[in-house]
Amino acid sequence: MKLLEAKKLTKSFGGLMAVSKVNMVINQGELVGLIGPNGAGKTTVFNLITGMYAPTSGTITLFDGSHGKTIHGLKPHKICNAGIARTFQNIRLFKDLTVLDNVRIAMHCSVKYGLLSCFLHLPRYRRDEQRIIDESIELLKIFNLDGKMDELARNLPYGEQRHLEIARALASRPKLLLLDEPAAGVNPAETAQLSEIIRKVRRLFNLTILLIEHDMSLVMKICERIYVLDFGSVIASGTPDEIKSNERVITAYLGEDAIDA
Amino acid sequence: MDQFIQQIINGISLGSIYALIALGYTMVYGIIKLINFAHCDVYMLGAYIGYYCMTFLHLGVVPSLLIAMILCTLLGVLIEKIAYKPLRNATRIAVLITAIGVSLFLEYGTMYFVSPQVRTFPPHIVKSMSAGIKLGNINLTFMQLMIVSVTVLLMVLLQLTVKRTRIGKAMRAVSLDVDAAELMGINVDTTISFTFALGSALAGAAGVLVGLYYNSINPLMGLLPGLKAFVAAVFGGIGIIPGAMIGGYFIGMVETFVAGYGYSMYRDAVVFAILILILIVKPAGLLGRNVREKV
Amino acid sequence: MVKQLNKKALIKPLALLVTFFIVQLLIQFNIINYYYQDILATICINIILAVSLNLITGFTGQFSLGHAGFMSIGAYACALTIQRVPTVYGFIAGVILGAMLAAFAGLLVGLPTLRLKGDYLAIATLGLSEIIRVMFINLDSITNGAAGLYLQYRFVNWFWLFVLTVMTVVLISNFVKSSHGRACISIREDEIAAEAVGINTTKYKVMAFMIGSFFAGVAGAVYASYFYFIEPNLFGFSKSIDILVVVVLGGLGSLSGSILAAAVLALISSFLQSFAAIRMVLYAVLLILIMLFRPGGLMGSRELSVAMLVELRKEAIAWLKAMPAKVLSAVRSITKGTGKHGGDKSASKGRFEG
Amino acid sequence: MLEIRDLNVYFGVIHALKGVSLTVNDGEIVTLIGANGAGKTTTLRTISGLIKPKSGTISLDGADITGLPAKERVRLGISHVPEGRRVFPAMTVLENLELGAYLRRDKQGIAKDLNKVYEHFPILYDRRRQSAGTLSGGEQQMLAIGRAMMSRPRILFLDEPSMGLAPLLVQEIFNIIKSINESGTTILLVEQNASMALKTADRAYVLETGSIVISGSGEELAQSEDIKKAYLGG
Amino acid sequence: GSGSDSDVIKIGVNYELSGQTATYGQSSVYGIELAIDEINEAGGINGKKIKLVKYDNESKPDLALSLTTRLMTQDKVVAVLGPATSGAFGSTIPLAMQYKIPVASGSATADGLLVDDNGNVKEYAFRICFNDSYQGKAMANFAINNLKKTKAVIIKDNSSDYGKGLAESFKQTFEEKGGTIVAEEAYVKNEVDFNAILTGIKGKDFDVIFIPGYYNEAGLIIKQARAMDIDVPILGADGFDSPELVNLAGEDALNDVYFSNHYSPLDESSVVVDFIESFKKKYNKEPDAFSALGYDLAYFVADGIKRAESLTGEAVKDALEATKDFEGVTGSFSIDENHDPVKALIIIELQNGKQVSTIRAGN
Ligand SMILES: Nc1ncnc2c1ncn2[C@@H]1O[C@H](COP(=O)(O)OP(=O)(O)OP(=O)(O)O)[C@@H](O)[C@H]1O
Ligand SMILES: Nc1ncnc2c1ncn2[C@@H]1O[C@H](COP(=O)(O)OP(=O)(O)OP(=O)(O)O)[C@@H](O)[C@H]1O
Ligand SMILES: [Mg+2]
Ligand SMILES: [Mg+2]
Repeated sequence: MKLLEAKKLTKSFGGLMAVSKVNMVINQGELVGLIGPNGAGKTTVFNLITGMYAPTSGTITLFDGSHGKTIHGLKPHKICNAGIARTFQNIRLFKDLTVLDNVRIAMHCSVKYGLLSCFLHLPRYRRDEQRIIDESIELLKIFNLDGKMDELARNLPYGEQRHLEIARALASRPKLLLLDEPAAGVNPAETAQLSEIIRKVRRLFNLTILLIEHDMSLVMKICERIYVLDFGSVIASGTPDEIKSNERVITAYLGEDAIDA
Repeated sequence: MDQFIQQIINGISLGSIYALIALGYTMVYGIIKLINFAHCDVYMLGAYIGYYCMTFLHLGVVPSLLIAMILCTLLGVLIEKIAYKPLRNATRIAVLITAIGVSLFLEYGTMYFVSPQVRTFPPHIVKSMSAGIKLGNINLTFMQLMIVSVTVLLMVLLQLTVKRTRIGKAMRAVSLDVDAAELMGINVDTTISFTFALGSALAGAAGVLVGLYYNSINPLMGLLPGLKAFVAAVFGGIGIIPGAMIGGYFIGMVETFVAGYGYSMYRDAVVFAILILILIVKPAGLLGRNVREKV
Repeated sequence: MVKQLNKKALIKPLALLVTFFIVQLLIQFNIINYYYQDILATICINIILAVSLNLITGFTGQFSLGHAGFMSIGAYACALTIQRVPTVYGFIAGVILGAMLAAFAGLLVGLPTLRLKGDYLAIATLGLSEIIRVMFINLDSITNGAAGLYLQYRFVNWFWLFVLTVMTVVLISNFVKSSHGRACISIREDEIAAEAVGINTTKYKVMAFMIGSFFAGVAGAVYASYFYFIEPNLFGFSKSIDILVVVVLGGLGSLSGSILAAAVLALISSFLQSFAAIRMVLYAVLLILIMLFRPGGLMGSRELSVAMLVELRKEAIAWLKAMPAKVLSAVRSITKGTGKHGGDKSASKGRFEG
Repeated sequence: MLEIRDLNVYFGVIHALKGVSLTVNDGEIVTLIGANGAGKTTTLRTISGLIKPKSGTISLDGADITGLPAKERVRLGISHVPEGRRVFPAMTVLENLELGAYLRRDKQGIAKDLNKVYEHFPILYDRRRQSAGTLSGGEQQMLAIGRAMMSRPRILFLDEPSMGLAPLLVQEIFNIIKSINESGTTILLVEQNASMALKTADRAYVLETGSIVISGSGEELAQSEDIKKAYLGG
Repeated sequence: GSGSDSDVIKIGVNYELSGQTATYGQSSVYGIELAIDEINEAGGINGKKIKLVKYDNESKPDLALSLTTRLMTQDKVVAVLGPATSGAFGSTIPLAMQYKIPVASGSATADGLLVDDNGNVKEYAFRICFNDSYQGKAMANFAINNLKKTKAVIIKDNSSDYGKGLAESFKQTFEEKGGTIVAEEAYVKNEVDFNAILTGIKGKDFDVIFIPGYYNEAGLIIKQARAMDIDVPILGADGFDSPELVNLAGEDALNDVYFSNHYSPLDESSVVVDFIESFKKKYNKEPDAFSALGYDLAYFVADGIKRAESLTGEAVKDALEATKDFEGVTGSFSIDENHDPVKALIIIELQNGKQVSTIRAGN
């Protein structure tokens, strides 16, 4: 069952075709990898899907069952509320807020009370806030961050910041999660831990995941399907094994001796 | 027609004054992202220094101008060292409040010493400066010519400094990333001081010229043109040197035409209304590029 | 458990009530004499202004230089209402009307201008408040132009000051502690990330502007009724700056900071009256010194709490002990020109900013 | 060449470096590995003068440089590719590279080095007029390294140069590091990719919560079981 | 309250010493302090010296109000002088009524300032300057009757009630008498460039300019107008009265300039001559209208205190109300039932920067 489909997705910056005519399908429940050389346009694809950029041409459709809704060109918050959440290649936490607040903010769309309750702190406000706190803590537990609830995000070690960013993305209860290089700058031991976590949240939240990553040990281990971009176009797609042995991918991206990982 | 041409001349000379002050705002803003409220007070002090040179030391216009520029340069650097430098790591708005403090200090310090009364320059100097050309109904004074040419000249020089010279490159690097600039071997403190020195020298020159042109100075004389110049700088795209000039001329022109064609009571309102409309279309100012941060 | 909660919830209202009656008593016995009452009124009005601007600038991170403009709408609406209905009901109607009109102006301002950022927004708000001011000058038949409006009666007393100030603080504080408030805060922290986690940044910016303007309108209304006289030039650029100074001095994002700063500034100002000739110079020096030594404002972005007071005591003692060294090093850094104050210079910078 | 003795660094109450000592000899590649938050970046930033240590000494060629500001250290031949790349976003690629040579005056030498950088990273040549802020993550990383090369340093600090780079380029980067080293530049390398780093380096130090726990030659450490477990992912 | 127990009499001084209108406040205070020094040197009032309690209201009406409270309730003054501007002065009048202590201004000229909505005089408020309509009317009459001009341009100070008030009354009288207002332009305080406005009106058909405003800007307007060859007569009011006017405009420009004033330095009466002399001696400069009015204001109040039966606000008020034929620098006057001074107005003519004649004018 399709969850997201991009058709002829194109984005150019001035003369530069960062993404050109990309067709891509992500099915419900899949874990798909998106790889490619630096500057290939991976992050730009994410930015197009999440509404950070409007595509130059092409469409993006998000499916809810059989019902499809085009989402390209919508504002990012609308897309988030439609069920797509992301992390950033350069971590973008609310650095000066606490870990708990980072997650609570992302729970915003599930809030049920209105302005009146908020100004007067009516019982409804109290109930809902309590729920938000409880749910946030639950979420943080998954990432072992519940002990650091009141830390400022900036004071977390780098790896935990990556984790917190994923937790924050999950707080908006997405159907589709986009992860942009979650293992960058994380050492191999922690990368292994990360792949565990990705698997776990996928199971727990019934998630579909699209993942950008240069660390092949992670990509090849957990992705079910992989798209490879080069110069803005899809040059290959298929299972990890197919990709590993694809000549074009090897010359453009992997290199001869990187596959042993 | 005559009237129209005259109004253009009026607009250009008024605009030059805004531009001259705006250049200083934009320089300092460009490097440390600070709206240096004290800038318009350095301008005011420049005017007073010029005044005292001419009135009590009986110096001519040029030496007075030079002295004012030198003293203002020192003052600008001093202000930076005392009031802004310790706040390098503080939020921008904290520095802004400090700048307001410095501005109040200069205004009221000056007022305490020289009283709030207006001062005028010695009549013989004023007279010699207000000579001009008359073409039919159109008036053009040497002062106006001088202010316009000084403004354009300084703009070009500044732009060249920033774009072409080593120190200019250093200024831009510092403005983007202090640490990285230091790693390139750039002396960050010197670079910032240099920027303040440059901006303040400009303010000093502007103070003397404008003071002479209108022949009226007082301790609060910086407020009004300071505000307008600041608006001009933002309008052109703050931090961009040609932007400051275009902004200055724009505001000067709009003011002149609104006032000149019978709406002087609504002048400021019209200026701001146009400004807002333009900002809505070009949110980063006329020359500013509205780059959405890449994520 | 439930009982405990209730007890806790009761402490604040009780404290407020007690404060109210103590001050009322002090006024009755003329210990808080008329002059102090005037200062009290100034403080209360400044608190309302600062707290409401803090919502816009401190919490939502939108740099506004036009708060006085919204204040003036409240002031004029209230004054004109009172002139027509010179009773306390007229006053109440004036406050409500003023606040609503100001909020409406906030909406009008917000919608088109909020896509501007930082200093561009500041200029736009400054411009709008100037436009409002020029309108008041030129709408001669209604506003009496530059000559301003005089009121004969004063309806604001300690009761109203207290009620309106507390109302403002409580409502805004409740707001920022809610999910909507957190949405505003997230915009301040990182607008792109806020959008990405599903927050309609435009909506919340406009909301912050409207709420902030609403209370600025309240402050204006109270001002008009307390001080008998308003004129357009009262609400110019420098008034907006004055309000901003209170907010930053108290600490961006700290409501108790705004309250504290409003009080401190009023007291300083009244104390300095004994030095009429150089008071503004002294005021300026104080402002600079406070910012140099507490660049985050008096309270940073924290709120006052009992725990904090204890901490503050400790901090104060440590600070006092460290004071001589600090002054020395500050002096040295100024004279010698080493830019560093120990530690990491880029402490406020992101890890991966490229 | 570079000698660090007993360095202690604090961030407020956090004791980030607890008596770190290390040496880098002329012509060597030395690597510093360790878990996230161990203090690797802090060590580099302290040596290049961006952070003031509480105590300890740093000396270059036997001369004490502990109190010197960062810009002076650049003059002495230290160059630092900072974590997070820190390119100047609103400047073009070319301007960034030129700034790398800020202290140099030899026009020809600069031009030659510029060509060398473009040879190593052809994509930078293609993007030379693009503003650095809009480069992709990997492109920025290349630019940061290129910029550091432009100062023709005697000793180069690299903070996680392989981060965010495509696998092909990771290999390439390490080759480039080697070739820079072979052309006479001493290198101090911080890496998460410990296996590659240990392969490339002559000597290595392992940092754990602010202290050096192990040191030895690159090969030695690559064989060590403890290291394998902790840093090589198995 | 009163300060009768001690051997000093306290008078409050509540002026604009900083902020936008600091010039007016400071000038006024110069005059006040000179007068009080003289009075004290001459032995004070009934053997008691006068002590001034001076505060700066920063040109802010709210601060002016709270300082008045402070002066009246804490410092226990018998009267408060100032503020200089109508707005700030007006905001302190309710307090005067409340605490029954008189306030008096030398320069708050707004019409209707001293009467309430029902037309009753506010008993505790006084002023010794003309109100705006008096001067505006006088100048309009002068333009039509003496100069025979019928087409006027008004360039008014739009940031002060003074400019607005004068402009309004001038316009009304001028039009009533058959003149037309060709254009009404505006500027704000501290502006220096009037070329646009002047170029704009230059193309119009008019024969006189009225500038309701202060010398700071008026001087520059005159200068710039003359430089543009606009040589119609220029009229103004007492805001023109300052030695700075000639410096700002330049002698050559000050031709055919007429303004209404309280007194003329040409006046040879000893009060005026002595005042100018001692002012120059003390401050090393020439006085302007604000200083002269401040000087008179201090004497006026001191005179009231002297005649008062006791040192209470109420008694001082009664004495001030009863002022008759007070001889001041700014003319001799009595206080009328609306607490306005009844005094003659003169119109001064400037040619080549010099005062060449004075014309007595009534309405
Ligand atoms: N806002 C922009 N303006 C101009 N060019 C851009 C912009 N955003 C991206 N680009 C260019 O588009 C290309 C694709 O960038 P993108 O960030 O998508 O690469 P990527 O595949 O994520 O690479 P990496 O793995 O290095 O992060 C790059 O060459 C980049 O320079
Ligand atoms: N500016 C700072 N303020 C406070 N603490 C800091 C600061 N910079 C670093 N730290 C702390 O110092 C410790 C060492 O950080 P450092 O960045 O040097 O680690 P690292 O080894 O480079 O880690 P990584 O692999 O994540 O880059 C960490 O605990 C970090 O949280
Ligand atoms: Mg990317
Ligand atoms: Mg690091």
